[in-house]
Amino acid sequence: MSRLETTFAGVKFKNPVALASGTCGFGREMNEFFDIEKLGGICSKGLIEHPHGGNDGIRVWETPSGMMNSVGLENPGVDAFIENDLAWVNSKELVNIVNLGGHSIDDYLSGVEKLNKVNLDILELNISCPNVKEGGMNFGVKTEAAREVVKLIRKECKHKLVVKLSPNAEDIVSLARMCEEEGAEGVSLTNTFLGMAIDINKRKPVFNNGYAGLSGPAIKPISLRMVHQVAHAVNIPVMGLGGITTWQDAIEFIMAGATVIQVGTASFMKPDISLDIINGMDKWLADNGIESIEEIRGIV
Amino acid sequence: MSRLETTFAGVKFKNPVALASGTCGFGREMNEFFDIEKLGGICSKGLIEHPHGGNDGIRVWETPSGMMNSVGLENPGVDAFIENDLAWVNSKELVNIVNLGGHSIDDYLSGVEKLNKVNLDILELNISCPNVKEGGMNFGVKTEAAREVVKLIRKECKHKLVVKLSPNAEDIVSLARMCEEEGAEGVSLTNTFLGMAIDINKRKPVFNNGYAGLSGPAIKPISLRMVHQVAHAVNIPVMGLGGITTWQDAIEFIMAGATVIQVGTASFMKPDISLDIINGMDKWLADNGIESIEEIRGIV
Amino acid sequence: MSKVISNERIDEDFFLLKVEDQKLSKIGQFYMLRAWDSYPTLSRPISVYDSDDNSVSFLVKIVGEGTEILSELKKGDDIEITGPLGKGFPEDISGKIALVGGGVGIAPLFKSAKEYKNNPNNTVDVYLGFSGTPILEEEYKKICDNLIVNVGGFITDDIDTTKYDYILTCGPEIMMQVLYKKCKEEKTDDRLYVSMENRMACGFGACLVCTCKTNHGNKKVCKDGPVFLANEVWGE
Amino acid sequence: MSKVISNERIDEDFFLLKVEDQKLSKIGQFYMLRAWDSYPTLSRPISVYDSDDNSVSFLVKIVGEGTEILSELKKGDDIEITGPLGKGFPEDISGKIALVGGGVGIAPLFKSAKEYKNNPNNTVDVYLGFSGTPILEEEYKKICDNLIVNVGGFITDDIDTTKYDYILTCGPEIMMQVLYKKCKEEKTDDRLYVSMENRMACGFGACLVCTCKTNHGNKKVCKDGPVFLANEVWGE
Ligand SMILES: Cc1cc2nc3c(=O)[nH]c(=O)nc-3n(C[C@H](O)[C@H](O)[C@H](O)COP(=O)(O)OP(=O)(O)OC[C@H]3O[C@@H](n4cnc5c(N)ncnc54)[C@H](O)[C@@H]3O)c2cc1C
Ligand SMILES: Cc1cc2nc3c(=O)[nH]c(=O)nc-3n(C[C@H](O)[C@H](O)[C@H](O)COP(=O)(O)OP(=O)(O)OC[C@H]3O[C@@H](n4cnc5c(N)ncnc54)[C@H](O)[C@@H]3O)c2cc1C
Ligand SMILES: Cc1cc2nc3c(=O)[nH]c(=O)nc-3n(C[C@H](O)[C@H](O)[C@H](O)COP(=O)(O)O)c2cc1C
Ligand SMILES: Cc1cc2nc3c(=O)[nH]c(=O)nc-3n(C[C@H](O)[C@H](O)[C@H](O)COP(=O)(O)O)c2cc1C
Ligand code: FES
Ligand code: FES
Repeated sequence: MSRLETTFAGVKFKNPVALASGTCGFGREMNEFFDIEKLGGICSKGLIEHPHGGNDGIRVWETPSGMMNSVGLENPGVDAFIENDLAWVNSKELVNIVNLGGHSIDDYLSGVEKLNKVNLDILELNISCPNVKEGGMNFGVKTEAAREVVKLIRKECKHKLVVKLSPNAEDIVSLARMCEEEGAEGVSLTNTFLGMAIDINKRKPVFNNGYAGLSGPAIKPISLRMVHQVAHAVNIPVMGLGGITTWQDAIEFIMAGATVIQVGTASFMKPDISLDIINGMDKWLADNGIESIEEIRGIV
Repeated sequence: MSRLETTFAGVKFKNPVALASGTCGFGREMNEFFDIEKLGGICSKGLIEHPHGGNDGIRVWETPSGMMNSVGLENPGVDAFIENDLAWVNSKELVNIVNLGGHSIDDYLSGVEKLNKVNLDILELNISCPNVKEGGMNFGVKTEAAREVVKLIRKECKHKLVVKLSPNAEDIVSLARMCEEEGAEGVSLTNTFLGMAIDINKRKPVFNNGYAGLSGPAIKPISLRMVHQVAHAVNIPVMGLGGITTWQDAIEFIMAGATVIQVGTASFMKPDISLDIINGMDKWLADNGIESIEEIRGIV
Repeated sequence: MSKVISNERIDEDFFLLKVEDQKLSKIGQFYMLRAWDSYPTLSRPISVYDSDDNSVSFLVKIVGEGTEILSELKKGDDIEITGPLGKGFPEDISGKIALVGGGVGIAPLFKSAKEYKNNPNNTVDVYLGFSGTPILEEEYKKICDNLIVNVGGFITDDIDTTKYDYILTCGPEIMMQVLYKKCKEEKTDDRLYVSMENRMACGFGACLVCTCKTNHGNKKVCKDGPVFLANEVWGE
Repeated sequence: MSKVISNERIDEDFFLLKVEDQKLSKIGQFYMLRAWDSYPTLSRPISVYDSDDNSVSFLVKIVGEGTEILSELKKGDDIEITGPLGKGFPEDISGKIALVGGGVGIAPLFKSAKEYKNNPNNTVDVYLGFSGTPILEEEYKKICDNLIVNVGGFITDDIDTTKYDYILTCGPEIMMQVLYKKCKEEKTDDRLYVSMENRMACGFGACLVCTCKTNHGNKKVCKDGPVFLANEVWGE
């Protein structure tokens, strides 16, 4: 399968397919369905420094060709992750991407500090969590507010740093450029789109939080456009995601400029759909006489 | 049907359902399928001052629960519209909303000048057209750039003015506030989302323009969220649209704060789907003992 | 991909779907069902109604888009069934067992009753509550010691919880909570197991959308449940 | 909503779908077909293959999601058919008429040939080109004076365009353009009519996504076409 091999910020991926944060736990459950070593990489559920119970009320709502989630970063905390799961993931032959969130700069900093002491391949910084101090506005919406976080984390973090961008950002291209300027090794996009659903009989939002994050095939055209914009604006590599469901989708993201793609919601359709994507890409490359996936990266 | 009656910026709608610009021509074709006087209103295809042939290449692409279009404001020009269609629409008992676009401030101004001389109920100003002079960046992306257009048009335009907002705006709430400040009688949202599709075999974007506008059920959760945000931030009335397909969707938009809703892509599923929406809303109000649609507007 | 063996319409609302499957499921477990490509997005969690060496059956109520598609499946059609999933009812119990179901919540009780009856020392009473026309009465009668059916009222009124060593329930949350209250009053809440329902995405513990608060912290209904001790969920 | 009368599979790729319908269609018109609720988003444009007082038939090639769903319809199933739509082949023509079809583009030629043959003064020759196994040869033979079939080659090689007063074509754009070039050479391009294909959303002239440039300006394939004079589309 060497034609699928690729390198992202110096990290070798046996193939450019990773599972997206929050959709595959820490990999163990997925591994019951298929050998996760067949994957290029895996992103952990978003961690916060301390354990967090997540949101109350309904957490998932199906939408046309998509779903909204309001998990609210439920997670066992960085310590528990290090204690219970990290060694297991590291023992697997795939790129171990750890996704870190936070509700405040302190959250991020203490998370990074702890993760600095352990081995992992890439730290994916999720700057789309609502900033409790600033009234719930995401860190990742305004470029200059985000710069503060990225600058600090970049300084502290001894791992390769990929910043995960929110499609709700005011200007995702300037956000990506900022990440490059601040020395991030890469960016990943998109996170979920802020959406809403209303229960008309209860006359209330479906989600306690009012809004929730939209993912799945519905958003693919927009995510693909953003990946294309960003990949053509920065020189650091891009992980592309958002609605990828088929190997054709994956090829589109690569052609748009992504080096690695992530599969999220689609795994809920079929736990091992990422293997179908890997196999489909490989066959297409072979059928088209393309020797390395890198040949088609960004050609559109 | 009086429980569906509503008033938008002083204009009476027999029901809060209008057809969205660009999805119903100037009403004639629709009228072959059903009596358009059953509608609350109709928005014309986006006009530009002078005739325009629109974009080359593929203009429509189906996506999961949506579609992308790249019509590129093909239109016969304001004069031809006034000569051939305006009287016919005005002769119909429904709110006549004329949608005006432009590639430059001059386009907008001369369009408004011509429309000032005729009768119509509401002028819907589409500020999402690419601004040719500014390298294709939409007028509607940055609040301060948009202010310039809205201010000028508001001064010139003798009709009620509704500004149609783009979901690709950096900050749709500040954009809507600006419209209120500048004296617009209302806002409508959302226009289409900028999306992309790639033909992997041709290794080219599907659309000659690269990107195109995504509409349909896929975007509904995001459009609904934006309508909710905007309706709670301004005191002028809001027309809500984006993926509305069922009467339940329409009620959601009303509860989120829309006074009038528009049906776009859904009409391609069934030309008279707007009548199903009107009837469904009316029945639901009756079944729930709600005497006027205005009782539930903005209650979420 | 599995094949549909049969799909029998019971009445306007319910159908029994039998699918080829060799996997062994435990009582109270469920599968994620999917008989479509990418739309609708999510698969549907459905309990095991019955199973044998070569098949698994589901009792399904039509409530929306997904169950509607499932209801139209015909013999030989393809269906994706992911499972069995979750932690079901306790297995090695013996004594007097009551199974209390409401509406389509009766589904997981069928195979459960059969299995409990495999132990000759057990007595198994089944209580079924329906708001509309009752279904499958004959079938349930055959596999238990006593069948009590309530139509239009509260099945929870019909049970003396003190008579049982184990009480297992599945149905609308409101029904299960009434039963819990009754057990509290009759001091039998320690022996009540509830099968919880929650919206799911993955169904196998990877996404955390199905969380249920318990007094041992957050639990995943799909992985740690759907069956919990009632006291764990509703107790102080 | 209409009902499916029958759905006959011709081979792996093609099927003939017959639907209840009382509307009168003109030759070369099409319908927008939809046998699903809101997914996929768009309806599918399909030409009238044949029709009578109570039905309309479609010859369809399976190419993707929509035609796949249509292929699975069974007698009695519901289908939404919007139409007839568009401006078809010229109706009141007489003389020597050639109908040239390629692939599934043969569909609109069937009813057209039949109708032209209703005028006893007409001679109607049908040319069909297939890349794979030919279909419906017997059927087409019955309704025309001469049937010429080409498999694997270029059907355009088989026609002497100077023999005809009218030449009507439907098929892959490349085939139609080759035919146009030939007509130009043989100075018969003034009598060539082409049925254009384009992606559609509304199908009835309201959305402008199906525009085709002609030398009379932009035309809507769905409303002003699908049939145009070849010179209008490709002429200078
Ligand atoms: C562990 C478990 C076991 C179940 N066992 C059965 C069973 O044996 N028989 C049966 O008929 N039903 C069962 N259900 C309920 C069944 O999953 C829902 O009725 C079904 O998902 C509805 O799908 P739909 O597309 O028809 O409805 P829609 O309302 O269109 O579904 C929209 C979305 O909401 C979800 N949803 C809707 N209702 C429920 C619900 N009550 N519980 C969970 N998710 C829901 C759907 O899964 C889907 O994601 C069970 C649910 C769970 C959690
Ligand atoms: C006026 C007209 C008449 C036609 N008559 C026939 C006929 O009689 N029999 C027949 O088999 N086919 C006919 N076609 C082609 C037919 O519409 C497409 O094959 C069909 O829409 C493909 O749908 P799908 O979902 O199977 O494919 P997909 O590729 O999944 O479709 C995706 C989208 O692209 C559109 N699309 C894909 N291919 C075409 C195409 N070739 N032309 C237009 N839109 C396309 C679909 O409508 C849909 O919106 C006709 C097309 C037109 C414009
Ligand atoms: C249930 C769920 C939980 C998620 N949790 C996280 C998370 O903890 N951290 C994060 O960065 N992204 C999270 N995401 C976002 C996904 O990683 C991904 O960016 C998004 O879903 C878009 O991709 P998709 O359409 O392929 O799912 C979550 C998504 C879902 C559906
Ligand atoms: C084919 C097509 C053409 C459109 N043309 C216009 C236009 O000319 N002016 C405009 O303001 N919006 C135009 N729109 C946007 C729609 O009016 C509407 O804002 C958008 O499609 C979202 O609504 P929907 O999801 O209900 O379609 C067009 C949309 C489509 C699909
Ligand atoms: S449904 Fe994903 S964890 Fe339970
Ligand atoms: S498809 Fe809408 S105008 Fe032709």
